[in-house]
Amino acid sequence: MEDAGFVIGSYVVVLGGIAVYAATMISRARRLARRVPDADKPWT
Amino acid sequence: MTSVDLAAGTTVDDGSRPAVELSDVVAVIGGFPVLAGVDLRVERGEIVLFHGPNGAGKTSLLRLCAGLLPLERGTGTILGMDVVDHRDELRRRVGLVAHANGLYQDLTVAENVRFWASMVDADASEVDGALDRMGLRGRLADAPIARCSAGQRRRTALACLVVRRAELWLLDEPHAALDAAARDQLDEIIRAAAASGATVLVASHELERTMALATRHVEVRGGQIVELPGG
Amino acid sequence: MANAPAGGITPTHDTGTRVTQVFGTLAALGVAWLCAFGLLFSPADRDQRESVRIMYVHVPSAWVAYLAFGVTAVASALYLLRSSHSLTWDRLAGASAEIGVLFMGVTLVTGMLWGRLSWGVFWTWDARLTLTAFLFVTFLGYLAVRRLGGTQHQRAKRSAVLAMLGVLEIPLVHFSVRLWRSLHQDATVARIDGDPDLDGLMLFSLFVGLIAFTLLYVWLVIHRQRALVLEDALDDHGLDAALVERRAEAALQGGGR
Amino acid sequence: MAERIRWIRWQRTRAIAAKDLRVELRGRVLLNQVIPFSVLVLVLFGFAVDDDGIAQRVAPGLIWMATLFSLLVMVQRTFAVEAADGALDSLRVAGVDPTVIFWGKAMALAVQLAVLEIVLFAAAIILFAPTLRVSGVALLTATWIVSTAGLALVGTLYGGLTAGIQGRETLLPLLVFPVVAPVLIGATRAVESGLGTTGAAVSEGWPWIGLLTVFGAAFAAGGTLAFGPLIDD
Repeated sequence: MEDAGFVIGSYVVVLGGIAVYAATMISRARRLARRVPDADKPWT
Repeated sequence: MTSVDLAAGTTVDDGSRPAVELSDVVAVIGGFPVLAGVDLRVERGEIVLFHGPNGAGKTSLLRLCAGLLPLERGTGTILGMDVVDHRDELRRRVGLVAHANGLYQDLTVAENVRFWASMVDADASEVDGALDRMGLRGRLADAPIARCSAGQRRRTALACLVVRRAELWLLDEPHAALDAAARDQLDEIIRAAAASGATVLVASHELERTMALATRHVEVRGGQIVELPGG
Repeated sequence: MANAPAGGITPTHDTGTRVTQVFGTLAALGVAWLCAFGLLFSPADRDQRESVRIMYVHVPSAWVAYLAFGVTAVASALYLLRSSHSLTWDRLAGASAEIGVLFMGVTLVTGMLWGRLSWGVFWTWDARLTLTAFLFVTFLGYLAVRRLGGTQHQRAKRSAVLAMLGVLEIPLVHFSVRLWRSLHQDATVARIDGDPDLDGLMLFSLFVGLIAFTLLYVWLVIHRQRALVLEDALDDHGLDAALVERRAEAALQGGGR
Repeated sequence: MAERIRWIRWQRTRAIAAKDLRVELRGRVLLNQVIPFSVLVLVLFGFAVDDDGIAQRVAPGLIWMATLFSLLVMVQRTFAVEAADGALDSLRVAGVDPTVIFWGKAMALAVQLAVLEIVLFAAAIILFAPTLRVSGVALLTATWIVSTAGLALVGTLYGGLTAGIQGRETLLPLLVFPVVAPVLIGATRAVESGLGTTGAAVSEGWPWIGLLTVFGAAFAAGGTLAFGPLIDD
């Protein structure tokens, strides 16, 4: 495929960026969740 | 939330309520509870001395009464007005003089007082009256704040309070950096203010000096009031 | 800060619930389909050849970025206007803005990659790209202001007002850039997304992309919003713990004189 | 009753503006520091551009870039005067209505900005010798007035938000620069039309004046509503 570098690159940028953000954000949320009692979580 | 009373007199407080009434007040700065459950009641015309170690919360208590520190928990009224609901209204009738005197360095003493007078539409006679009362007439009045002594700056700040007709005076370390004569003069000013119906809260380290001045002493520790028996 | 929660029992739940699992899996499926189609099955465009494949990630990213900032603006308005001033709206605004900045960032990057292939230049002062860059920087400022100190309600009010100002600026920037671009009679530059003639399947895939990214956005914003709830709850717990310490301090100092 | 209150508010707005200008006259920071700084920025642009032909063409842009940098310095100065001795607290403790503070300070900033822009314009004429023509004077004056108003309003609004906050030196540009982009675009194009750089006709400038006016009006309204919540805790 022509210009593969740029095309694949754009997919990597988009999905990679979202994946990295999601991973860090959710792991931080999990760490927080361990320190807050369930009573304070309106969604439980 | 600008109250309608800009020109007319206030409509909210009937004067019978105590000057300060705080119950279980908590205030936070940067996550740290500077005030951790303050209960305090001060009647009008009192001169109350707050003393206690550094970081006990004296300054924060004064800033809360001045409506500059948001209430995290608890309730409070100043001059009969709720600290949260009528904050703008109560601010108009409270005066705070702290290390930062709230003055403009480049302006002269008289210009500073005249500026604050224009914020409450006090007329020239009130300005002159305030300057007289603080002994800031003649050459003194035309000196820029930057070149004034600590005593003159303190008295200028108090003159601004007088011209703003503040009913609750909040003085943070008012005697700091003053020589003996200036201190006596300051005590006279505070006594005169209380005599004329104002309520004065003083936060200070200078125990012996202010002991005689105050009608009541309150010790502040760990962000709370620790009442001294008898006072 | 002691990490054993004040509640004593170790909580079981994190920010995930059935709802997030549903959105998460649907989003994952949609993105998988998008990649498969975008990279493999979809035909190359007649004149743009392979570079049109970038469109399948660029357009949905841009759509979600604008959606996210829209949600932030609406949530901020609701926080200000509703008398309840509930912090939920503020946290939704904050979570949505953070995710909006992320998607706006990748939109700009893919836009440049696509521009490089289509016109050989990374950046063109195309009115839409310029507005995108403007929103990106504006909301970076918004996120910076959210981190300033103060009580939760101070943060909420300040951020909401800033978001409203952000909304006020969009038409101003939009018109000034459009007026400015109209002065330049450069070659009729193909519009950024190129408007290649999309046949049925390509259009369908782009549509799947939009749906998948929107689901992804919802999934992210739910988790992020709940994380903000936890952060605020921890602040309150922190405050209770700090209050206990602070009050003990009073007793301690008592021994002095 | 209503006009009486409006009159009183106007008196206080004027008092704040007069105070700011008097503090400036005494301290002379604008004259001794900000204006030299802005002219220096222009000179540095001259070094950077190096080619006289290009310099002449981009002179309008350089004037407004130098103005924007100076705007940041002036905004921080006008609020530093308040915060230095706790005066902003005192203004708030005195229960002065935030809208009055906003308009008072914005007016004072506008006056100082206008003076700075004239000096910068003269410096640019000397340094870059752009084409000058009488027919453009009306347009140039309109640009001068409308852009100054817009910049002063935005500067005061975001200056109030960042006053007294650590890291305001970096937060203020991040907030202000994107917002004043339309003014930079509009004012530069309008001045180009006024001067006739690159053969631009005077008539091409007037749509930009329209845009700048809308910008000013938007931030007059936006600022009046937003200033209170932004500076108040």
